[in-house]
Amino acid sequence: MSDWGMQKAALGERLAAGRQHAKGKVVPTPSLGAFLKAVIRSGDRVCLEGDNQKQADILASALASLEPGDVRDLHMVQSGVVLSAHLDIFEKGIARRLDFSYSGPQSARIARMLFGGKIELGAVHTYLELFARYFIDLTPNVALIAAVSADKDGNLYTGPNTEDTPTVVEATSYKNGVVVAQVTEIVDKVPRVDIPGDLVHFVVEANRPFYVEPLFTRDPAAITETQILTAMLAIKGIYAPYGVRRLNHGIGFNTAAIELLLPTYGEKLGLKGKVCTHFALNPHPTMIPAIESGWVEQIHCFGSEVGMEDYVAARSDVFFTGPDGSLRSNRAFCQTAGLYACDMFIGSTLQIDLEGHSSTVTTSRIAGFGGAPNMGSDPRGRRHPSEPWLKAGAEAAPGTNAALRRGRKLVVQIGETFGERNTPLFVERLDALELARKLDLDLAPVMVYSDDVTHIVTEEGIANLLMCRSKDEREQAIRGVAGYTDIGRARDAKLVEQLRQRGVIQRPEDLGIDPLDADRNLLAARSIKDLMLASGGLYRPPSRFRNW
Amino acid sequence: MSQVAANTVSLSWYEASARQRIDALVDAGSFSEFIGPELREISPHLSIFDLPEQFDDGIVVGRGRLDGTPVLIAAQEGRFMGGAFGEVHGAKLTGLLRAAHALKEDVLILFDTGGVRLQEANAGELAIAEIMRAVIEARRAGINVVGLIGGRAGCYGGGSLIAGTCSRLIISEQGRLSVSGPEVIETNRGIEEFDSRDRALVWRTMGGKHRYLIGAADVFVDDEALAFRRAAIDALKMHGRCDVAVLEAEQARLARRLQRFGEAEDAVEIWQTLGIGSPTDLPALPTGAFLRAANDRETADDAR
Amino acid sequence: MEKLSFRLAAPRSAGGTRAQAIVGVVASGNLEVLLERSLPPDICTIDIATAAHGFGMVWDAVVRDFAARRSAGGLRISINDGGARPDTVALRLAQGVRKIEEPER
Amino acid sequence: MTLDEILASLFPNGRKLETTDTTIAGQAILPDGRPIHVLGVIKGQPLGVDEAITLAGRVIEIVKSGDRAPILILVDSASQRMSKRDELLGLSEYLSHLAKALLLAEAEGHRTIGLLYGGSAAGAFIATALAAATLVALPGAQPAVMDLPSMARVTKLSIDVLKAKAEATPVFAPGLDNMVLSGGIHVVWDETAPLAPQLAAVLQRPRGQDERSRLGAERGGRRKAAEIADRVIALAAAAHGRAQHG
Repeated sequence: MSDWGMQKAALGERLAAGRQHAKGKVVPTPSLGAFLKAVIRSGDRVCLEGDNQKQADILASALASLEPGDVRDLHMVQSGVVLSAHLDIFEKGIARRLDFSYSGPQSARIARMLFGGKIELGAVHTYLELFARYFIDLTPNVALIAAVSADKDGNLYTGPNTEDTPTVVEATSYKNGVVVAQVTEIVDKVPRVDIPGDLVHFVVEANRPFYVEPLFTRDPAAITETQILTAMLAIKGIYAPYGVRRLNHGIGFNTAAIELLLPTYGEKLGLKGKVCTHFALNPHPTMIPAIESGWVEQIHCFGSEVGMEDYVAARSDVFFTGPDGSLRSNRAFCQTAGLYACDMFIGSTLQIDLEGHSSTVTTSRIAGFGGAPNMGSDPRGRRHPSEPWLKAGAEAAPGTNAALRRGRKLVVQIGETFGERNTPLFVERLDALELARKLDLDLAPVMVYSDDVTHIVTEEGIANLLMCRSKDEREQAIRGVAGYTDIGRARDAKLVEQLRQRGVIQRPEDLGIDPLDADRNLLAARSIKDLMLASGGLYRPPSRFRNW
Repeated sequence: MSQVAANTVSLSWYEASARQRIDALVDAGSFSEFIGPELREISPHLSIFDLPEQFDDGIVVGRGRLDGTPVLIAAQEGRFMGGAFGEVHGAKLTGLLRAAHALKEDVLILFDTGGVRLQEANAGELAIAEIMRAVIEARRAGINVVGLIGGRAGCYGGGSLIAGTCSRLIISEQGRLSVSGPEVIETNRGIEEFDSRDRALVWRTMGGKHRYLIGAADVFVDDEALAFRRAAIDALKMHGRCDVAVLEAEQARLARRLQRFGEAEDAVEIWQTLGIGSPTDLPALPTGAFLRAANDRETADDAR
Repeated sequence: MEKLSFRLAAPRSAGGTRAQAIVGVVASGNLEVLLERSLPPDICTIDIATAAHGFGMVWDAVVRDFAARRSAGGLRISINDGGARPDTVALRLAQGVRKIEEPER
Repeated sequence: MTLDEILASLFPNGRKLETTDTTIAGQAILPDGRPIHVLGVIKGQPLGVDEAITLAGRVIEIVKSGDRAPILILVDSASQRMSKRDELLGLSEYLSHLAKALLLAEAEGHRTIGLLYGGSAAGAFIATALAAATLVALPGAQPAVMDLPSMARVTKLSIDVLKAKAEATPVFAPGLDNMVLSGGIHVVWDETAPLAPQLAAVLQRPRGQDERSRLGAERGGRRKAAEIADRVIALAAAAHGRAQHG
């Protein structure tokens, strides 16, 4: 007869070993190393919590300071490889295999380590995809997570940065894994229970908050006239005609410009209430003027944003907040919302090729995906109609039966034809292909596939790829907005002009926009200070963004 | 009869270019430039370093009217080489101040500078010295020399020493007035003493609010060209002297500052000593509330 | 610095009466454009000093488009460039023409 | 030359000077029997708020005394003190105040002579030596805006490249010769001869305008400054004239 309780028994052994170094559920910080050695086994699948925002940094350092003689060959399954400790773990041989989603600040080092064979790569995922695999074939044996506070029973309060925690805990704890949380402090009673104590086995009091990166703060002072022009084109040429009310914005200055143009330019176009009413979006500081002027009905957040806590708490009509008043974020739910309940994703990218594939990878950096490919894709499982979705579907397949026609999610890539240091946005061949070749990957890391992208917006105009009827048309539509890049200058001018006549390409003048009107005075806020003042002092920007 | 036509352009001083600032400051259409860009009096030294030149070498000088009154104006362009003083740049301001003395016309200096331009450091340093001397000579002849500080580059290095010779200083929150820049202090003293990337620290140590509170600047205005214009009009109505009595008063004023605040570790302590209720909130206050809170600030009237 | 010079046929001459105009500043990613009305009305010259080397082809395309699309006739244009992107160059050129066409006060 | 040797050579007839770790102050007797005030920043120290206000106080006292005796400013300093405390307290005002006091003294009838005998840089140089009506130097003096290694860091050029460029122009590199060529230093004294007569010669020069840019043009180290300044003056006068008669 089989023993059907082997995992529970093994868990019991680990917990017993862990309790040797704990008082109840509380692990004293000096014992952290010995404790981790006791509960983690070589070859374990370990989820070290951290994404593009919050980080279980104390636990990451503790794990990295173990000796490979004690623990080795771990398989790390985690959203973000962001802290240097995350890679030290591989450098030391404590971990060997990696499945992840995002690597922002470590993108160059992770590439070097992949080339050097220090890391055995499983795959680079989108957030939602990795979360899904936690429940199928990448379930962690141990989860090292981060929260704001805990009580002695292990009930956790995550504050506004709940983010990935419920997902990680759900997958680990209910499948006989060990959950260890670092918290800023242990309290008698937590302000609200984000994670029930039953699911949390151990708690470490860090005596300082976990690290959070203010990734979604864009200083309005850095927005250029060209970015404003692209924002005007997007608002008048896409938001308005499709009536986009439910959407997600990527991070970047182009979308920040859009957010800051809503109360000024958008208002002038009479779009208030007709576009941008519901968002799957982090609390971008650049959203403050639009929220304050009554544009936005509702925002659900993946995570929080540093400095926005008090503002969000004071705007519970717009944001999701708990009984304690603070934001409740949830990355898995928000990613799902971004995929299924939004009609548009708009974001910037680094490279777009002639087919319309786009990528943020360069040959020496692997930045990962985060959530953009999920948001920036057309959900085949969607069944509910909406005006923009149906309209986009009709543009893509005009001659078909409307009742049987799929709608299309609007997936918009926005940017200037030349990026930093005059590097062109448009390329013959994505650097991602070269990277895939060098690393012998089956898939090139493409952020948004060409069959998902519907529009490309640059300062030269908008290319509507839904209306292209052939590969050649698509290429010329892309060349036709590629400005003075090599790709743009090699356009077939006659064909581009024909596409323009058909409305596939729209120039600023076709939309009644004078590029000379793209002025910074159009921005509802021109500095972080303006944002702070617009929030009535509720937004408290991090020091590095201040100039007062 | 001169016609007074107030300009109504609304413009962020911090963001504006030197030329935009002048246009917004003076009576509409009244400005005429001396040695304009069409004369291409560029720096003869930047090409040695293969650096781009600007036709006006980063400073616009000329004559306009402010509320009907003729005034000589110099505006530095903080985005070109950080608004730094080179040979030509500096000589344009020196000439303007000497002209002010000769013609008995007041001067406005729109500072926006990181100090001396290193690629022509000796010429820049001497220009600073010549300008300071020219300011004092003009002031002793009864001329007002008013400094306006609120640009991107701040007013650093030798520029801050010139500002110290002015009869009156107008500053906005964005304005910074300091000899050594944040990076220089960090390099010399270590990041423990001064973290140059901590912008809140930079501003509360060198920024407009702090400078106004300790009496290093006389007027605090919004980051708005019209606010600078109004303050400049008022400043020109004052009659600044520059004699022994004024310097004696300044000596007492600066000695008192050392006595009152010399032990402070941080600006917040100084603001506390000034009797400001919740000093840590001060940086976030909008202008009106700040000016009310600043009621008991140190002043420099007749002591500058 | 790289120096480039263009002498272009201009289908439309610049409006207004101002003798000169200047827009922009020389900074990283930015440029200044000085326009002087000193040429026959069907000619436009553009002299460029740029910090970014090797972009001659791009400049060629930008200034030809400019001369074809905007009213540039009669203008002697001088550019000091701190490595601006082509879109910024095109914008400054357009701003320059608008400025020289402003009525004189 | 050491400071003591300099003082002995300058004032064989007697002097009464007090020195601290950073400053010197007192009086001396000129060969003709008249008194001269002596002030200075010494021992290569930086100039901060405390030193600046002390020196400025001395200068103001001298002016108030009404004796119209000349003032010799001895300079061997570092740059301004680069500290949080000094900037927090408004160092720019203190340095300007010192410079203003010296400029005022000259205007009130005291000859002001700077003697650069060591190093000096940046704000300290401007507030002391360059605020004197006449600046002289001794061989070996080291005026600078910034040292070459720092300059290399800021300009992102190697020190070797900077040195090579410095061969071609006196306009940026530190050093006495360059400052002389630029017109900032009136004359470099002969250290092998007694200094007292050399000082007397400087004191005998007529009082006058700021002639540094003219010297810079004559010596070829700063060819444009004087011409540009003069053109601005002429253009301003013309604009003024048009407004008066227009």
